Amino acid sequence: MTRQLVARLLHAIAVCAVVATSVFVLLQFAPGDPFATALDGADVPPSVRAEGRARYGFDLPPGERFARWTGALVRGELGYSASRHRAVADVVGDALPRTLLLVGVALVLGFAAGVGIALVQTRHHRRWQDRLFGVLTLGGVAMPEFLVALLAMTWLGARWRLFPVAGIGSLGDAAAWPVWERIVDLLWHLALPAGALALAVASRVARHQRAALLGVMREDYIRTARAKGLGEWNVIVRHALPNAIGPVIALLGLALPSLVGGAVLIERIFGWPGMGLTLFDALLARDYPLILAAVLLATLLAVVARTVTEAVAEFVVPRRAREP
Amino acid sequence: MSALLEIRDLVVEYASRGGHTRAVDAVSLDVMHGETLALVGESGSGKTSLGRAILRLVPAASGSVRFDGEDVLALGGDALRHFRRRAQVVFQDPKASLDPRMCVGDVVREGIDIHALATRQEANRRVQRLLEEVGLSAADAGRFPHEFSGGERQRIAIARALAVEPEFLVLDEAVSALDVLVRRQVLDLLGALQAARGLTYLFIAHDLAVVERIATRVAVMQQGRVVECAPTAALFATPASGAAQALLAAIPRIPW
Amino acid sequence: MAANAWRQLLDDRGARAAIGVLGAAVLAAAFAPWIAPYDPTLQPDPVALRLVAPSWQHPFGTDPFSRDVLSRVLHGARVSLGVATGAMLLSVTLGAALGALAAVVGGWVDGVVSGLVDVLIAMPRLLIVIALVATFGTLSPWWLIALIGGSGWLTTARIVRAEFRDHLQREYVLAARALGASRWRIIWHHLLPAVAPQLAVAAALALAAVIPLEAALSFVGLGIQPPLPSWGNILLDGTDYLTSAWWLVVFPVAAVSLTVGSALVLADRLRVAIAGEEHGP
Amino acid sequence: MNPPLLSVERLQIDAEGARGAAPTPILRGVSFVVQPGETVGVLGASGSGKTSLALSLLGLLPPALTARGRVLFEGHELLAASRGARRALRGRRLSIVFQEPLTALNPRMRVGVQVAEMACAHGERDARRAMQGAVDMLGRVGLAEAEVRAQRYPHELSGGERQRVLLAMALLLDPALLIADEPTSALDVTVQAQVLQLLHAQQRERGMALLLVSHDLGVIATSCERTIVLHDGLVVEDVPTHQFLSAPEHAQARALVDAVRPAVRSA
Repeated sequence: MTRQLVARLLHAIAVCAVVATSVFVLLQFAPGDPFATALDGADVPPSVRAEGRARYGFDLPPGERFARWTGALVRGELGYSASRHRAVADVVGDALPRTLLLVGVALVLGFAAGVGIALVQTRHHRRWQDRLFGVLTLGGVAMPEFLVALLAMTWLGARWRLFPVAGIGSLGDAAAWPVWERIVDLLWHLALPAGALALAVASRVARHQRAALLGVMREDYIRTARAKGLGEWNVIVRHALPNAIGPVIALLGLALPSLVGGAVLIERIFGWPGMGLTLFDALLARDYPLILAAVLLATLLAVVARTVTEAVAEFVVPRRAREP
Repeated sequence: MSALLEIRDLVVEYASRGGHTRAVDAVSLDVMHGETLALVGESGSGKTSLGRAILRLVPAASGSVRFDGEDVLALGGDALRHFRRRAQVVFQDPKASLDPRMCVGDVVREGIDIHALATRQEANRRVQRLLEEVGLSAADAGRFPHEFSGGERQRIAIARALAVEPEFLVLDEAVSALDVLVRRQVLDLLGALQAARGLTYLFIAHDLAVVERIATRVAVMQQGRVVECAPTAALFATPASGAAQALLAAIPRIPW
Repeated sequence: MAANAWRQLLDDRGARAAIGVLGAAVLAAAFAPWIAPYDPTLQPDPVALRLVAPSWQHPFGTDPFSRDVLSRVLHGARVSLGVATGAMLLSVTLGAALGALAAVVGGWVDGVVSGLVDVLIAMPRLLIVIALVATFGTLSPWWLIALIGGSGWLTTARIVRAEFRDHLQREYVLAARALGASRWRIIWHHLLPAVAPQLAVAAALALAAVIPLEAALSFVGLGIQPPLPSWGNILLDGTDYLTSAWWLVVFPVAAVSLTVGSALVLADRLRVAIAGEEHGP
Repeated sequence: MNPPLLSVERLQIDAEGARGAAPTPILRGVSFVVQPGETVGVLGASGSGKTSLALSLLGLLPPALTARGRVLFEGHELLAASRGARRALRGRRLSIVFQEPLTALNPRMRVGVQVAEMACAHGERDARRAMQGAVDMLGRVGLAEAEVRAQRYPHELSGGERQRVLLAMALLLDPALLIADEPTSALDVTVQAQVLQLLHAQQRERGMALLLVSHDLGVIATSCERTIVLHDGLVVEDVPTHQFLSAPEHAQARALVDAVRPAVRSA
């Protein structure tokens, strides 16, 4: 168990190292730097730009900058964001929890709903319930998250005004509100972005879970369970689900990177001030330390989440028989 | 009678969690020209691994295998290809051992093509002759394996092995998956082929009852080792090892 | 028996519908210049014909620049599906080659390929592509194909490697080896035909992954650049008019969803057909 | 004579044809009876429909197969009974042991729990008592250290032990009829004999009827009072076993006997 844990940790570190290095190297080839774009206007004298470059180390050779940057990274320093005029760590510290909230809520809701749908579909295999959910979940996977988000924003938000279309909180002096009102306000703003993301998760989970369940339902031990006189729901929930859920959890781990990608777009669409929005702003401003930090953290998030799901899958799924 | 195949201290190991598992543990055996040596043991006793190691289908860890005096384990390139012509195999599951995407004619012809044994037309004629020899019809060449019954598929697998005109056949549980009646027919076919072509068989089985009628000698394997090797009648009359006794006792005694 | 999988696929109503939709999309893309009622970049009257709702003249309405949306969606199919198909072919070919190499050669080659897959698959693809495009500035469609395709070979490589390894263990491959067949012969005559249906599944899945990727990139302004239309940038034009001009969102969304959904259905049904063949008589 | 325990009348099983094709018959009108406490062997080659026969008695046929005819068991018409009624009989009055003990057990559930579940499915509310009953039963079918083994997962047991677990499960509620579908075919030959002996010991002890389905003439001939030979979806022989062995009537039955006779005589 410890050996596996160490292996996973090493793997996560390897992923992050590869990502960090490649992003850094690629940025070296990129045209322009913050001082070409961030300090806009022709009236900024070249000497000011040069001074800025010197202050932030942009005049150093790439190798040394990389060494400095990784050194700082190892010490936990992410650098200074020129576009936000704040430490990168602070910017990230604000944004990351919001992204975690968005992705976490979507993941939990989506997973629970997906498994539930799949159970109903399995119980009523080939009947109308199965077909109905089959069509719905197909729609859910066929429509990319950001398209769902756009449609939801158009109708639920802009047309019918049921939910706010942007931001994380209502205007006003939020600090003065009672706690529960702030929470309700947050959830109200969370509804559309998290809902759009959860829909995508639920559809994917439901389709995979249904396929896995139906596969397991053909196994001999399901026949044994039925031969005991167990009811069909009992057979499905007690015997089929534990054998079918492991692969789905593992698969969810594999799908997480794309979920993070979807979350980035959704944040942009709904103006949810998380890591995705931060990344887009940073890209526009060519704010390298922030870009690096955002990409690295998003990757880290995906890797951590994947490691966790794999561990969970391993836990849920005790050793299977290995005999020939 | 001289030995066609001499196995000395052969060891086959598989990597497993935390080290190696010895599937075959220092086995020494001779297979004589023209005989049928039965190799019998429970599942996991290493008999299949032994059969595959002889044919170089799995690597041997140590020991030696001599085929007609040649060191099989050292063969490479053309010499190995030539050895493959002379020693062939028929597997247990005729469904798994035939490529489902190839028609029967192509299956049987593959060996002829690989070793360039005949021109295209001659090869077709040979395939037809082979199919007839194993009790199928020449017209079956265009059909696919799934259109045949288990026994017929096993006949196809035998025809494929015979196509390269081998001297030695490893029959790896070749009749175990077949029903009693079909098994009997395939065994009869194997006997006839042996007589007609002077073949030598290594007949692998998990059940003593199957080998009684066709084996010259029987070797009993247990946990990777050969624990007993004796002429068939002697082994059935006076089994020396515990493994052989247990296998004999397991043959159902039908109250005729 | 492989023929069975294809036949079973064509027997399936869902699969036929999916093939029909994809075929129609490809035809529409191929013949867009002849089908489309207008020039997709023509701006006849940016004042009078701005944001006209769907009508007989403009079945999908017009956009903020008075361009005909139907014509843009049709021409967009050319670009979107072209990029998607190119990227799909690239990623499937690359994945099949690397997966096969890893399985057949084994040893350190397998270690390198599997390790690479393990590391890369943990990365958010969209994010990396966005970051790359953003740093390099906008890319030509060819570079987009290279970038999207080059980042998508992982799944195919995994599938092909696993299938090859499985089939290498099977008795029919052992029998071929016992006959003296060379590696190449086994790969060409036995393994590739065996994994062909799986490759088709991988291709359909790759297509389903790549279409939204291109749409997403264009939607955030980093993919196909105007005035060249793509499904993603038609959406982008529509985001500012969500409440007033629904047709700018609905038609490109429908186009993306229908093609992606069809590709997914196709992959699904193909998988069922393969499974049925493995379990069947 | 008492009414038979099980009476199968003109049982037909059809496999659904692919896309509008005519259904393929698997059983074409099979009739036989089983008396209380009797041991009956059903002998057939693979593909003769013997497993479908066994499954249809419990109402466990896969959806692609449909059964017609009458199956009377202790006064119930099984094919016409409601799902609930059939479920109440399954395991309690009518049990089955399957061929492949590894796949027939849930790999992620301790074997003791799997046995105890049989009691729970039929009204036992006290989980502790159900578990105790399961452990007792495992001991009675000869599983050494039953208390400990009950906590194991299936893959931690040997093939013979797993088959004993399945047997314990099937016998737990003292059924009137046990159907054994190739109970020994997946086992090593030396273990086969032990499991067969156990099966018969339990049968005698309980006065239970046994329907032993097998392709192996040896298995049936050594243990059954009566032998039914299935061929091509029909019963071609239904006679006492000694009569079947000495004077098989149907050509197929004769061929089966001839195929094994010489080998066994010299053994």
